[in-house]
Amino acid sequence: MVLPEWLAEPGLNHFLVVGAILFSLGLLAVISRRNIIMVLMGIELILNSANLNFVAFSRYGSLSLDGHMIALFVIIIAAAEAAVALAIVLNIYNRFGSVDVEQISELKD
Amino acid sequence: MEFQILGIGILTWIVFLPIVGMLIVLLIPNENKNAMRWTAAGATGLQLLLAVILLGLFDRTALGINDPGSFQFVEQFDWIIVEAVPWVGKIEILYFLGIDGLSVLMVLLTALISVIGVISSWSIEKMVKGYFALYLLLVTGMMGVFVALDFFLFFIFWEVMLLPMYFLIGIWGGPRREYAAIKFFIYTFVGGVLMLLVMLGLYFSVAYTNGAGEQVHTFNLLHMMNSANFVEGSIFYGVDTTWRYIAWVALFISFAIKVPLFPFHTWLPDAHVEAPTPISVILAGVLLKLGTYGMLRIMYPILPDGTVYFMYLMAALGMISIIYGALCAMAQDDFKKLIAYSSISHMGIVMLGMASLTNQGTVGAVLQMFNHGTITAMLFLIVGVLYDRTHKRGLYDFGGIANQMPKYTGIAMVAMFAALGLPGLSGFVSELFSFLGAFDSFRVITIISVTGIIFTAAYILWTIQRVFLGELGEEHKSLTDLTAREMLMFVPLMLIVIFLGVYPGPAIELMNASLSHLVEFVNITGR
Amino acid sequence: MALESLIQLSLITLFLPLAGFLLLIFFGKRLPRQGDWLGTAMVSVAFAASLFIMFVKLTVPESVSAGWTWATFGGISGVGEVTIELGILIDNLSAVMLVVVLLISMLVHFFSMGYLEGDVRYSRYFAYLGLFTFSMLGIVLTHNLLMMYIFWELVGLSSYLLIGHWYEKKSASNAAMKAFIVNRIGDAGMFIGIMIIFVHYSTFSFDAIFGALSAGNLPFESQAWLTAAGILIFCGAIGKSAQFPLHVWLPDAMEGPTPVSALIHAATMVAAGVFMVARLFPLFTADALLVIAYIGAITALFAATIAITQYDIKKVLAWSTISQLGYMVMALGVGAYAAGFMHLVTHAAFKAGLFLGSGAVIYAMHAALHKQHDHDTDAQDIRNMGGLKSRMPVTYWTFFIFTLAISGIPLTSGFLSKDEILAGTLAFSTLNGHWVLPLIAFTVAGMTAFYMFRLLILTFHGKHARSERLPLINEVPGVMGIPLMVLAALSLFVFYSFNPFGASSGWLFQALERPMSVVPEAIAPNTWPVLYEAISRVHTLVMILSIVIAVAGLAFAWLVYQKKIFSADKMAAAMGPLYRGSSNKWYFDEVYDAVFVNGTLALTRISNWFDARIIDGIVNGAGSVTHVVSRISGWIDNTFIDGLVNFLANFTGAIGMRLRKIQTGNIQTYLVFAVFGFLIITIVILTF
Amino acid sequence: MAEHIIESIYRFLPEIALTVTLVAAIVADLVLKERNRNVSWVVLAGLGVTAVLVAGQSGWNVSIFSDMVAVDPFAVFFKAVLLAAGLLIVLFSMKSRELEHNSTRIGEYYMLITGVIFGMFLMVGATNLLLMYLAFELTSISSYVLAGFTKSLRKSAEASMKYIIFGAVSSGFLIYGISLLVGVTGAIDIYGVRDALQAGVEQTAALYVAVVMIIVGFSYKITVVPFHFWAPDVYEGAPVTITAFLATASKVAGFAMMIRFFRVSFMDSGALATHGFDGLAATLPWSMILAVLAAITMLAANLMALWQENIKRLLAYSSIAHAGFILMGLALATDEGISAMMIYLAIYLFMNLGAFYVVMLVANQLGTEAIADYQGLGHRSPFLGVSMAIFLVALAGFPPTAGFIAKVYIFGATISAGMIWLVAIAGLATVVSLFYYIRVVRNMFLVEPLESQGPVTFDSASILIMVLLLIPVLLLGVYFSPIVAWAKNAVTMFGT
Repeated sequence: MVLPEWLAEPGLNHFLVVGAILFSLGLLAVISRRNIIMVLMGIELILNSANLNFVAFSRYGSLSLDGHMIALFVIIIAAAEAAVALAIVLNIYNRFGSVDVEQISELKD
Repeated sequence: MEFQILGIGILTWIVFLPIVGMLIVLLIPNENKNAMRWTAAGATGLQLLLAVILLGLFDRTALGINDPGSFQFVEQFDWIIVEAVPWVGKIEILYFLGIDGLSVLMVLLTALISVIGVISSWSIEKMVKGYFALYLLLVTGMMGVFVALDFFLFFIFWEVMLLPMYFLIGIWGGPRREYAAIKFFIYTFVGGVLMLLVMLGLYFSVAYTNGAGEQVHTFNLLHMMNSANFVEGSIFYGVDTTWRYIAWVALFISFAIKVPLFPFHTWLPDAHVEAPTPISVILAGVLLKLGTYGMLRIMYPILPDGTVYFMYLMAALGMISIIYGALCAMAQDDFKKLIAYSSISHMGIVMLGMASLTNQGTVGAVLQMFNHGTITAMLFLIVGVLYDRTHKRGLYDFGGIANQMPKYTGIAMVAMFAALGLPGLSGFVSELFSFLGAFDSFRVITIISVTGIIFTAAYILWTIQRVFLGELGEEHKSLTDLTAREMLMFVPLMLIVIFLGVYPGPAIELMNASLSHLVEFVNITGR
Repeated sequence: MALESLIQLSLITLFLPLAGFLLLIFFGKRLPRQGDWLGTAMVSVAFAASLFIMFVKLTVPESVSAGWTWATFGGISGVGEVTIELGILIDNLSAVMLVVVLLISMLVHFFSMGYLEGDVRYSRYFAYLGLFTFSMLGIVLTHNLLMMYIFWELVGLSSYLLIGHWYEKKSASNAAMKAFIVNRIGDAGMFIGIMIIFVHYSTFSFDAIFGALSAGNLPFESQAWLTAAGILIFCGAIGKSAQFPLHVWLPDAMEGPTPVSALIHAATMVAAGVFMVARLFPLFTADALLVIAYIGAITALFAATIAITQYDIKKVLAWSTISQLGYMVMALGVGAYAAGFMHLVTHAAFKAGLFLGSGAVIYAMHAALHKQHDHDTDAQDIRNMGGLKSRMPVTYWTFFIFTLAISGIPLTSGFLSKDEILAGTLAFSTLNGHWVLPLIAFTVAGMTAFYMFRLLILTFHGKHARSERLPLINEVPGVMGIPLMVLAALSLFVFYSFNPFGASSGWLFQALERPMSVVPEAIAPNTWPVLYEAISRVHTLVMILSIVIAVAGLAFAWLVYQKKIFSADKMAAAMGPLYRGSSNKWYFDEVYDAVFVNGTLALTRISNWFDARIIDGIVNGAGSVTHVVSRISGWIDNTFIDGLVNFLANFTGAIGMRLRKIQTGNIQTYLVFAVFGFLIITIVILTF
Repeated sequence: MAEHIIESIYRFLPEIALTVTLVAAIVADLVLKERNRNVSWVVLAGLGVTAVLVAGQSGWNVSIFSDMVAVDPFAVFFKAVLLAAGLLIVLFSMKSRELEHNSTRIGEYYMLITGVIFGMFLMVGATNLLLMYLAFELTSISSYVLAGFTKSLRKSAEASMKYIIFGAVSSGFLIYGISLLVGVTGAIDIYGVRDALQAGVEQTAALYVAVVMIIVGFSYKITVVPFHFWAPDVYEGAPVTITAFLATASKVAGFAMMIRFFRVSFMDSGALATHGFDGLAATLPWSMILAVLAAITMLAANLMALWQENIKRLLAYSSIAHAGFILMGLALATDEGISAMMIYLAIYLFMNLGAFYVVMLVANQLGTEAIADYQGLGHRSPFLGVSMAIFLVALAGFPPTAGFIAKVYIFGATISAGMIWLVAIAGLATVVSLFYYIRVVRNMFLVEPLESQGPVTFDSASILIMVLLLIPVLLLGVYFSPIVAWAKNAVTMFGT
């Protein structure tokens, strides 16, 4: 089969666009989802959109393997963050008996 | 002119003696109230003694103002020195004290009023330690402002006064003390911020070349007065530029708030009414003078162009303050409030006099600063005496006091008529010269202002009639005349008021040289 | 002897009364007899000295003066020096005035010993008399404007203190206040005048100013300013000498003790205005003098019209004083310098006498009423008197002489001076027109004679109002009687001129020759020779006229009140509105109260309101709008109420309140805001 | 290569010392009994050693681990400041009642604190974009846990939750921005970025987005409006000691990193302008962005602080406002401004810690954080009242306290850089700030205590710590040349 011209030869911009979309989706999730777990998922999306950029840049851009390396680190960080976050969520659940962001708003002006 | 005690200059002593007193007070155990009172009295008393010595050694012919050579009792040390780095020039802040004809009388006034304030604070029983500690801190602040010749130092002393005053009004004041205190605080703080900005602006605009040939930015007021020191391209460089006018206005407002000049005056009545007597005395006796002093010391010589450009504005505000203050005073039925408004009116005369940029006017103005200090201090003490005995301040609460308290009435009469500007008492002399000088520069404004003396007469005489004349009310049959302590506060002031009224020559001689020089300097560089 | 020693002597005369004042104020209570003798002695010695000074001075033509530096300005390099001096000037004018003041003062001191015996503040009273004498002498002796102004105010003070002597009475303290404030208005004008002079000449001394003027150096190079300065300075005189329109305080001043009225409000202080005009005569332009003349004329006339209908014995005298002062001022205005000043002197004598006499009467009435335990009857109302002649012969006969004198009957001092004034006015109008002036002058002369005799007759002649009271009334003691006799003697012509029909030949007239005007020809008044020539033309005519008119007035009073041929009441009724107006002093007080006093009060209220509401409530709009907000938070009410603080607190507070709303506590809202922040920045960057 | 490693390790000693301390803390927690005391002593000792080592680094200006970390005066200055903060926080913690309730887990508390400090050390030194991000995350993640340390409390739990979500998103922004930056410049350390910018960049739009996203990332750390929302809630919910730590140390570190990033890569190279690419590139207005953000921060934070009823919240807003004042210095893009920031940060550390310390003591004694409960405190415990008054007055910027000096220099720098409008706003903000600071003072002194409220007293140790804090606040107010001189010289960074 024949691919449309703009898809024929995938290049840096394609990846960047995908990354941007991922980022936006992640942000959207963080802002809109009421379940904290979902919010954390959104955060993962955001971080990985960055990873995608790094990898793309080192594939097409001037970066050598640095991009991949950075991506690895970021994934580790994301994992650590997720771990801590889940612990905290657990604690939240014990205190509030819910993981609904809306309800956890006792600290305010 | 040099004078040192234990190798420390006399001005440093004068400024920091109260701080020493404060520390001692803080060490005295709480129950030992008299010890604190005596400490405060001692500290301020010594201060007064030194001030008198200062007066004795003072050289009347020295010019001062913008001429480092002819300042007296100068103490100049490097305070903050930061050597230059590639991106910032050398930083220099001086510990620079000195007096000239402009400040010498103010120093004396401050010392005198401080002592008298302590004497009249004797009756204060609430939190004595805190009271005297703050009081002494306040005194240091005031004294410092009058002798500082480095803008940074000046500003520090200026702001140091603020908090003690806030607490002294806020804790020891009358029923609405909180409101009065915060109002005073906010007004003055706004002024302070304005001054700070101008100060920094000047700092970056002024740089002199020191011995080592390097360009040094400095807060030294005397360098700021030399237009040659303004760095080309800096914001306050040049003459009659917009920035310089803005700076002038900002400075003017920050000082006018302290004076207080219409329309920045509304904090004054409240502060006066609520403050305890000694603090009212300090407030009226010294604090208000800081405003006009600051103008003469800083605004006039550093921004002469602005001064000349805005002289009519100053005169007009002075005129309004005179008439308006007198009218408001007439409408009061609270004794203290009446005096507060009369202060506004009298400080208006100062403003008018100094706006004229003439010898007589300026001398009259500074003399009026001193006289208003003594006279109004007396007036507030007079109210205080009555308030201590009856806990009433309303003008209609009294009557016929004259028969009951003859000594008190006699002194009150002297003070009142001095405030009214009766010849033979000091008030007249300074008003006379302020008006004479002003008339030289502003015909109409002065003529309108002169009508103020009629209103003044009216409200003073009304007060006398309501309080002292007429039939004595039954409830006042038991009033006792002045005690020895109270006489002690009044007599010195009264003597000064009468002496300067009969023979102002010496006082005028003290400041004549400096002020003539200032006027000439402003007129030459400003036009 | 050397004239310079006169200076020392005059200083002594100046400071003796002051010493008296100080001693009495501090030790008065502890001295025997509360120290009245001390004050009196001081003044008597001073009087002796003053006599000496006068006699020495009159023998020599030139005047002597001395000055002492009071303050110095400038005088540093590049700045000129200005020196301000206080000093003494003794010429014939001041020498004569000196004697007049001290003489009356001394007599009043003696009289007061009797009159105020047992008063609550006896020693205080004598102290104040001393203060007054000192201040008055200051005005007389000064050689410069500043010192004159200083003492000008000081006499105001002592007058204030003495009028308010019985300050328990509201009316007394009110009168005192009124006097001071009304005077202050005049003084303000005077002060402005002085400023004009000083600012231009940088000196206060008369000689220096006159010198500069005669050299053609006008204030601000303009004749208008000169005239203005003259008139403004004259404002001081309008106040002090109770000239129209500032005359209102003098009648009220009668609240003071009668001897005080005699000294201050008849003989000396009120004459200070006249003295000042005489002192500054050279710098008045023709226009200024004309204004002065008219002010004097108006005052003289309407005061006389009021005097006619008064019933309070002191009020009648007060109004007649105003009228006579108007006379003097008018005389100076038309240039009859010597005449005007001479009238001051003679008037001082007989008007002081009249007041002391009335004082004696009131004293006697009081005593009688006291015996009757009658506290309602007004001891000063002449309707309660009559027939006192038999009981108080000394008082009557002296009073009679004074009345003759003031009415200008020949052989009295009054005739001499008044006749000269009339001649002066008439001569003036022959030269410059203005026929109104002599017309008024003659009318007033007639009216004076009428109302003075009305007073005399109603008080001393006829039957006493309450026959049982008459026997209780007794002649006053000698200490009060003698001063009356002395003054009576001084109201005779011989002391002023040996020719009973011509003052001009008398020593006083000679001594007071008119000084040369120093203003430029164009605006100068007509010179003395010219005026004198005109006077001598009309003199005889005037003399006859004046006698006729005086006698006419006298006779008319006699017919109305003694013989009762015409009924006073009928005439009053016939006059209708005129009568009411006159007896109500043409409603001046009412009008002033309505316009000025209430006006000022309203103004004060307005400005006070302005202060509280506008200035102190800048943008109260913001205040009220966010008032709700300040309710929500309790603290703001008791911390910031109004003013700039209020504005700041409420306004910023309100914003703060709104802003807090976004701190909802919901993390996702936060993130939304953050993301928006990010987007806005990015968009801005990418578009600009 | 080898000796480079050796040398690097030698240069890296302070950080190593910290790691050792961290481990020691864990061990001590396991073996020692009566933990709270002893563990804290161990940590204190460790920090002390680190301090000595840091002192030894003064004057160095090198880059180690092949341009990963710079050891230069700038870094040393901030390390010193951070250590001061760390030491004080540990001292606080020893006095804190809150923590005693969780004394079983106190070991991990100190461990985490040490960890955070370690992360901050990296932040101030890092020159490699990746390392920057790692350090950033290291501090953040440990802080999340610390914020929720008293996990039994609802507010504490909520605080940590909000903190981690907001923090994670912001770090997402940061890393995404970094990814773009890396992409457009092809460099992974700030020097490379600088060279690339000077050489010129084609995709300016991408560059702009990258810079803005990085700014967002930093802004969260230093609480710049509108990226500050987490701060008030977290500060209120977290234990006082941690709040103090976050409000001071982590802000200082954040600023340090931000300064280095902009100073090295953007500032002294008139970078984008030089090679005259299209107009956009010539005017990357990052300093204007920062100026505007600073202005907004100052105004908004001060206004919102007006109404606070909880003292910790109040101080939270005040610290946000101060971030605004400090940010002015960077917006000027002058070294003078940066030195002013450093002076401000050093002084701010002491006065803010002081205020928080008083809050902690009050919470210990009276168990309250409500401003209303402060009424009459000045009468009940003059020492405490006066100290608090001094700290607040310093925060408001009154002479003769150090706070005034801080303001003088930041205002001064702004004026000399000609940004009058900014300094005018700063002045206005200062006036507004007075209202809420003075309100606390008023409550303490102008309001009499109730009869029921007796005097409040403290043990000498607490007082000693207070004095420790008062001395710099007052002393630097009247004699500040040392700090100024130090700050001015410490602007030198490696590679500039």
